[in-house]
Amino acid sequence: MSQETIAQILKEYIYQSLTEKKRTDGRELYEYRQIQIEPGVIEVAEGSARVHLGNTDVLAGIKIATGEPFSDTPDVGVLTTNAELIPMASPYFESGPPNPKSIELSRVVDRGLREGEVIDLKKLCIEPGEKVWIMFLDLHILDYDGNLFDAGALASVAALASTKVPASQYELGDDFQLPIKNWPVMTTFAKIKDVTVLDPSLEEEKVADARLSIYTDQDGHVRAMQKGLNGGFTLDEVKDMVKKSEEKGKELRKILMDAVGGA
Amino acid sequence: MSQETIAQILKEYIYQSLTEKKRTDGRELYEYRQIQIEPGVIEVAEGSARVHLGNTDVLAGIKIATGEPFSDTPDVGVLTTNAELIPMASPYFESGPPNPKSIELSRVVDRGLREGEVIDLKKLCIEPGEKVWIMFLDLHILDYDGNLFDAGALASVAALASTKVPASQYELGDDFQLPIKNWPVMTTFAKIKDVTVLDPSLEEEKVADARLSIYTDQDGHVRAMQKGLNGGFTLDEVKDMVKKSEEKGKELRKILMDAVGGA
Amino acid sequence: MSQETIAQILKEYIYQSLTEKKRTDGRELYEYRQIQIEPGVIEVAEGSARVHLGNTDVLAGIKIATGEPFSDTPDVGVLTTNAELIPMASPYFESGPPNPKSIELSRVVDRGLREGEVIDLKKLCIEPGEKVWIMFLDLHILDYDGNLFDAGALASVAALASTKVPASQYELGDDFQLPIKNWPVMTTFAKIKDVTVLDPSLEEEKVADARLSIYTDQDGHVRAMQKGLNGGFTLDEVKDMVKKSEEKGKELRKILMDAVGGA
Amino acid sequence: MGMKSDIKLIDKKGLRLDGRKPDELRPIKIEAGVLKRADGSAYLEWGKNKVLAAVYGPREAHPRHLQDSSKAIVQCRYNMAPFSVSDRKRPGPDRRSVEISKIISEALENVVMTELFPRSSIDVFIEVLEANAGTRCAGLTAASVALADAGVPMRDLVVACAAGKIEDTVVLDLGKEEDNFGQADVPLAIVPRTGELVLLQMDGDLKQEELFKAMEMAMNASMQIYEIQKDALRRRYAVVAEEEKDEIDSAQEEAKT
Amino acid sequence: MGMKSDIKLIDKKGLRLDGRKPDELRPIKIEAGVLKRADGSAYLEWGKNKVLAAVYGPREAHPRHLQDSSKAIVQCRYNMAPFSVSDRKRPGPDRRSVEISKIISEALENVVMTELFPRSSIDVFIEVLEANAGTRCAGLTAASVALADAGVPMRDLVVACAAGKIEDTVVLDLGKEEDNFGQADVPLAIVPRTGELVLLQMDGDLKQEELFKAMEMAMNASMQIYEIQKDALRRRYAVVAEEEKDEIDSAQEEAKT
Amino acid sequence: MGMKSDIKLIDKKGLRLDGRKPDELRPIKIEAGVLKRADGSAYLEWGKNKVLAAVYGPREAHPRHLQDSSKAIVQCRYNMAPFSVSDRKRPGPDRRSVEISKIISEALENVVMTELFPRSSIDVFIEVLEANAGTRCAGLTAASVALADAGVPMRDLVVACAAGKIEDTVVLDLGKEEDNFGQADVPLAIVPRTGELVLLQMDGDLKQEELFKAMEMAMNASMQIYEIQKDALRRRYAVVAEEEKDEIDSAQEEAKT
Repeated sequence: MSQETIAQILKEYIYQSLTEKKRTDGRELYEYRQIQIEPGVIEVAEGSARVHLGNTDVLAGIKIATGEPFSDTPDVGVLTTNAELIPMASPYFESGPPNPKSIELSRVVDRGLREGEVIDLKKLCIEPGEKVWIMFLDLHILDYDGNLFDAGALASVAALASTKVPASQYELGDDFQLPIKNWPVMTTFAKIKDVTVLDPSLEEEKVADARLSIYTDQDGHVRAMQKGLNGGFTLDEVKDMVKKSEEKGKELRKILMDAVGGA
Repeated sequence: MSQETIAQILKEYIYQSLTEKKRTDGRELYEYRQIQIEPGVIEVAEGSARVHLGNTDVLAGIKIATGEPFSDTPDVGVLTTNAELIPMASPYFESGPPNPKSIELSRVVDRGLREGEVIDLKKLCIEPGEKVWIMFLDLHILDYDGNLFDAGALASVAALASTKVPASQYELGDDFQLPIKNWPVMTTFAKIKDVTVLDPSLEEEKVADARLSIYTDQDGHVRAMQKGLNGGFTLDEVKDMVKKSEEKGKELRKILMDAVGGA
Repeated sequence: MSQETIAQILKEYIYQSLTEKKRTDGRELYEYRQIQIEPGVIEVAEGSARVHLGNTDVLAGIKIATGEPFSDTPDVGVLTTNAELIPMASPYFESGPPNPKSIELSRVVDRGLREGEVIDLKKLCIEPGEKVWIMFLDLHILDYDGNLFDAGALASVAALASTKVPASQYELGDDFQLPIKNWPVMTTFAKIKDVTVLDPSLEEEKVADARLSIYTDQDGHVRAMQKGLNGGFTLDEVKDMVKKSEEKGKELRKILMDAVGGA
Repeated sequence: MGMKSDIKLIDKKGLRLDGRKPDELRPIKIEAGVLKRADGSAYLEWGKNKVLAAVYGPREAHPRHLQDSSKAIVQCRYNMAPFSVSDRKRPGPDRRSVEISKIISEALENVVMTELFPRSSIDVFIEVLEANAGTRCAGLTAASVALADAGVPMRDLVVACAAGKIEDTVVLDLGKEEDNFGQADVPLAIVPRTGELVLLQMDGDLKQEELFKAMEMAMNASMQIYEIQKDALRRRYAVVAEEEKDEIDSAQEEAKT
Repeated sequence: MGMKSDIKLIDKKGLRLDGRKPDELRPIKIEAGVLKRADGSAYLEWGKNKVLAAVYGPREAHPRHLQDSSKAIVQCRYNMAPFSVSDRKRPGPDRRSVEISKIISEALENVVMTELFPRSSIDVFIEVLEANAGTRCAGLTAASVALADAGVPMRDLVVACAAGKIEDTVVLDLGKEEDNFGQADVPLAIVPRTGELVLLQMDGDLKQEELFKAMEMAMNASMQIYEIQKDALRRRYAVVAEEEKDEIDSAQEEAKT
Repeated sequence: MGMKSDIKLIDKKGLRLDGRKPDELRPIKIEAGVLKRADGSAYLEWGKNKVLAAVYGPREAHPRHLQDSSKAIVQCRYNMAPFSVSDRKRPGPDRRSVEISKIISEALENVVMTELFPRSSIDVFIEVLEANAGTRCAGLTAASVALADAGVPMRDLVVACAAGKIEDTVVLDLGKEEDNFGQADVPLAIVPRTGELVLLQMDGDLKQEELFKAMEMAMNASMQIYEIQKDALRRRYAVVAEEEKDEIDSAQEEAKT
């Protein structure tokens, strides 16, 4: 059988189950896989967190240095997000410079952190126009079993929440905890034929027609969205997912804040 | 029929016509295609010009910033020329870093601008050794129907002639028109078997044995030359083309100066 | 016959000879090919040396500039080693950025220069934390007939010993000879089945199971080592080679110092 | 989004910096068939945005390992000319353009009948010649006209438009200052016949109702843009038909003599 | 090697900064089978070093010109996570990691029965998550456990360990400060069954006897580490066997009903 | 061209900085067959320029898509060693060397009988070891000797030389200061047998008569250089013949015993 035929059979099988509201791993349509968040796993990093979302395994690490601010925002710190889909994580990931998939991941995760104002970057200015704190957030994907978006966003916020700014090392006063302002979380839905599910597994991603990722904050505001794949959504489907994302976001946020001891 | 056989037949056909002093598009041997020059087409650029040479379509844009001069020329501005053979323009152009063809194009165009002293770069010094105006000239090839050299040179000079230096934006006095010193133009000849033609079309380029590009200034001086392809020229052929380039250069220069309102 | 079969036959042939203590080019097991060292061959370079090791031909050139020291070693000069396996030297070398083979070569040569303290880098500090002499050592491999390690190390030390620091050009006093502190030399052994030979030729390298390069100084101390290839060495074999490297290193060092007029 | 400024983006009359009403589009012009070499092309001006789109294909997908034995792949390359923005952009793809190329490719794949052309590639090149907020919508809108001009079989055109929020008001089609200093931007693209969303992004800060309002506003405006697309194609077909008629005429003319 | 410092690396009692004796290893923990997607994997902590190794293959070597018609190739990619060191490391290979990848590949090739898998590649990925001196030894030691976990046929495991010289004393397994301010480092790897050295590097300044002593010290310690490797694999097989037993049980259970 | 300076490039006697007359070449030395591994090679000194050229092929063109089924391709790589110039040059091709590689490839293709070797590549490597104005002419001149040394069938050699203008005088073969501070440079290459120009560049400012005079001067000098090329090849053949004779002698010697 050709690859395409196998994919088609898999798709039919998964879809058939979904019409009976069953997922191949036994989950409800809008149920997350088991989530495990370990902040502070990398001692040498200023912040870090490892997140297991089912078998998906993501490690976020944060390094901090001082540097010049951007000329158009002279009084705010800098946060740079990068994601590496290292070949360890999947037989389909290759070594080399970031590809469209990893660039989209890092940009979407970054967009939610930025628009969701997870950190008050103004508090990371050392001397306006001259020197600010620069944070490098690196997402290292260790095991890929679907839904890197939500896992990556969780790991990123958890890592930021565990971060100590190494001020004393630069003789800029005492080290201090990175001030977390908001707790944005991302919820990702996949549409398989006409059924949408939350937190798609790799198997589900493979047969999905469309994907929608929604970043919400603790007030239920939407802070970032990204649709993917070549399928379409109706407006009503989007509205429905946005509403679900607020509710599911609350659950995720609780798990996240419990793990990092958030306010 | 193989590609080579087709090329051979096309070559024979074009050559046969040429021996009867006819070109496949009806032109004389030393006749340019229709030339259209539109300066100032890109508002956000400090200078720009779009040139149609028959169906060849080239857009030159100029951006200006301040920066450090080169250490061996501390009191002159900097002009940098780059050409992109974007895949939009031809099925044979590929994305990616500049290849030998685009590098040769940009370097030959640049050589004529530089040696032809189109601009008095000394007038673009702000503070000797410290700060000068830096001009980025980018050639964007939109549609490729042969003779990018002449089209690129025309677009470059036209764009420079339409350029306003944004001095006020840098609090360095009033904006001012870029001072054009000379009006070099390039004329390119192709040799097909033993016949030479001016302004080769793509079809003619494909079967040409040798190519010669000659930059002349308004005094008839030669400022730059570049021979291409693996065919050879006799000294007499070169002398003949150099003389023709002076005469044809005058025609081109008139069209150019009319279009940009040159002195 | 397949490539593998030919290699196997070559290996058997070479091995058979070795068991009779003969090498295909008539050398003893622990005998170097003819060594020729010409320092100062490139006038425009601050230092240079060309080394022939049999037919292996290596050119080392040194360029010197001033620059900032590394932040963790503010009072020492900088030595950077690079090796280019240019396609001129072998049908198996390709153009392009450094590959694992050339990176290993430059790093191993560099390690011995650094650990062997060939230069007293402290004497190359101009102003602590601000300005030091920066030396670029480039190994250009011209002809490849095996054992680039030893040839590269010899050429590097010879080039350094022939180097004049161009202080006057920077208005920093008189030019001065680069102060050589130690004379480390590298000796490379190859193991073919269970016989080890010194200074493997290309033919021997092709069939070798394991390689060991040992850098010794004039006191017989070991300063750097690198094992290569997938074969193994016993501890006794290593001990034996280390001892031989001291003795052979002395011979090499004499040739080197005679060639450069070393102390 | 969200840079601070003292600029008043909406005046007392409820009009925007460029005089537009909240639900008013900037002027849009489209011309199809503007390039000779490409199989299809379109030039689009949208406010001060100037965008060129070209299509090559279906042609053999290259390199080979990209080929799909069951369908064509749609490969879009969104690129900004170095002189298209205030500070010169270095040539070549940056992370932003890679992301935009990806989502535009996905949106176009929705309507192209890729199943007709196994192992092929349909290559879409979008060149932003001048950028002034909204280039991804402009580029996608132009690209689908270029696809039609190339004669690539499609289920429908794709139309793109954005809406957003400035000074707590939901408005259509953000301009440059509105994009810099506004509160949210929602670019989307629809397939008019089915109403399905094939591209959807958002960044900023929106309550759910605001988001839904913005989406509806952009979707409605898309139907206006759809008419401009179709008009451009109609004009293009008229020209082509005219040329063909001329050719037939002159052939007949010749036959007479 | 050899940066100057006032730090006393060995105290009066002959103990090192972290309290170790000269011939004492840092604590080592290995867990096999920690990743789902890879064919084999291992997680290793060695002092403060944290290393993950994964194995894919034997699979078709790619690109094709790398294929060897007589045997499999072993391709190792040693990589440091950007956050694994004091100053952030830019992603992607640097010259150091290219060299380490090369010598680890060569060492592993010694034990893998490559002749069984012509035209194939056995890909070994080593990710250094946290680095604290000795990552190449940690990575190679983890990689050979991951190979065994993947069921790749091997003649033996490879075990790596380093010894060196600090304050004129030969010591085992240098820690970070010892590496920075010490006099020599000798990382090596052996195949325990044959005792052969398959990786050997050295930098610094050693008399011959010191070098030989350091090598013997590291080789002896390797035998301890070999036990930790085997123990990790034993635990892994127990888990796998348990899982398989469960599956059989439940299958039988099902059969009954 | 055209940097300003107070240096007097021509003295009262009409002699140049290095004592040459206007139409005098710098000293040129060529040796063929200097490398073992390459199929053909040549070392050339031209004033202070030191250039090495090597040829491999005809061999299978690689990668495959470069192959031409009707003829061989000639691929030249002109490269400057990092230490060959005053300020160290970063390794790898820059824009200048890419352009020079292209025009040298085209010039050599004129004389190589490429039609004899379809699908092949003839690879020419030029390494500038020391640069002192005129390296493209030196490289091309050396390359054609290396091609002959490799036994590549050619219609003729290619010879390159430059002329230019300094202090309003047309002179042959510009030196470094003349290149920096002069008014024009015209590098060219001819095929001596036909007199055809296969490489021709110019930059600076020349009246037509000056240009023609410079070209004639360089073309005449090329004929002198042609003799030096042929002499190098003659010496090379003598050595080869000698070696072969020795082999035959010793074979006969052996046969006798």
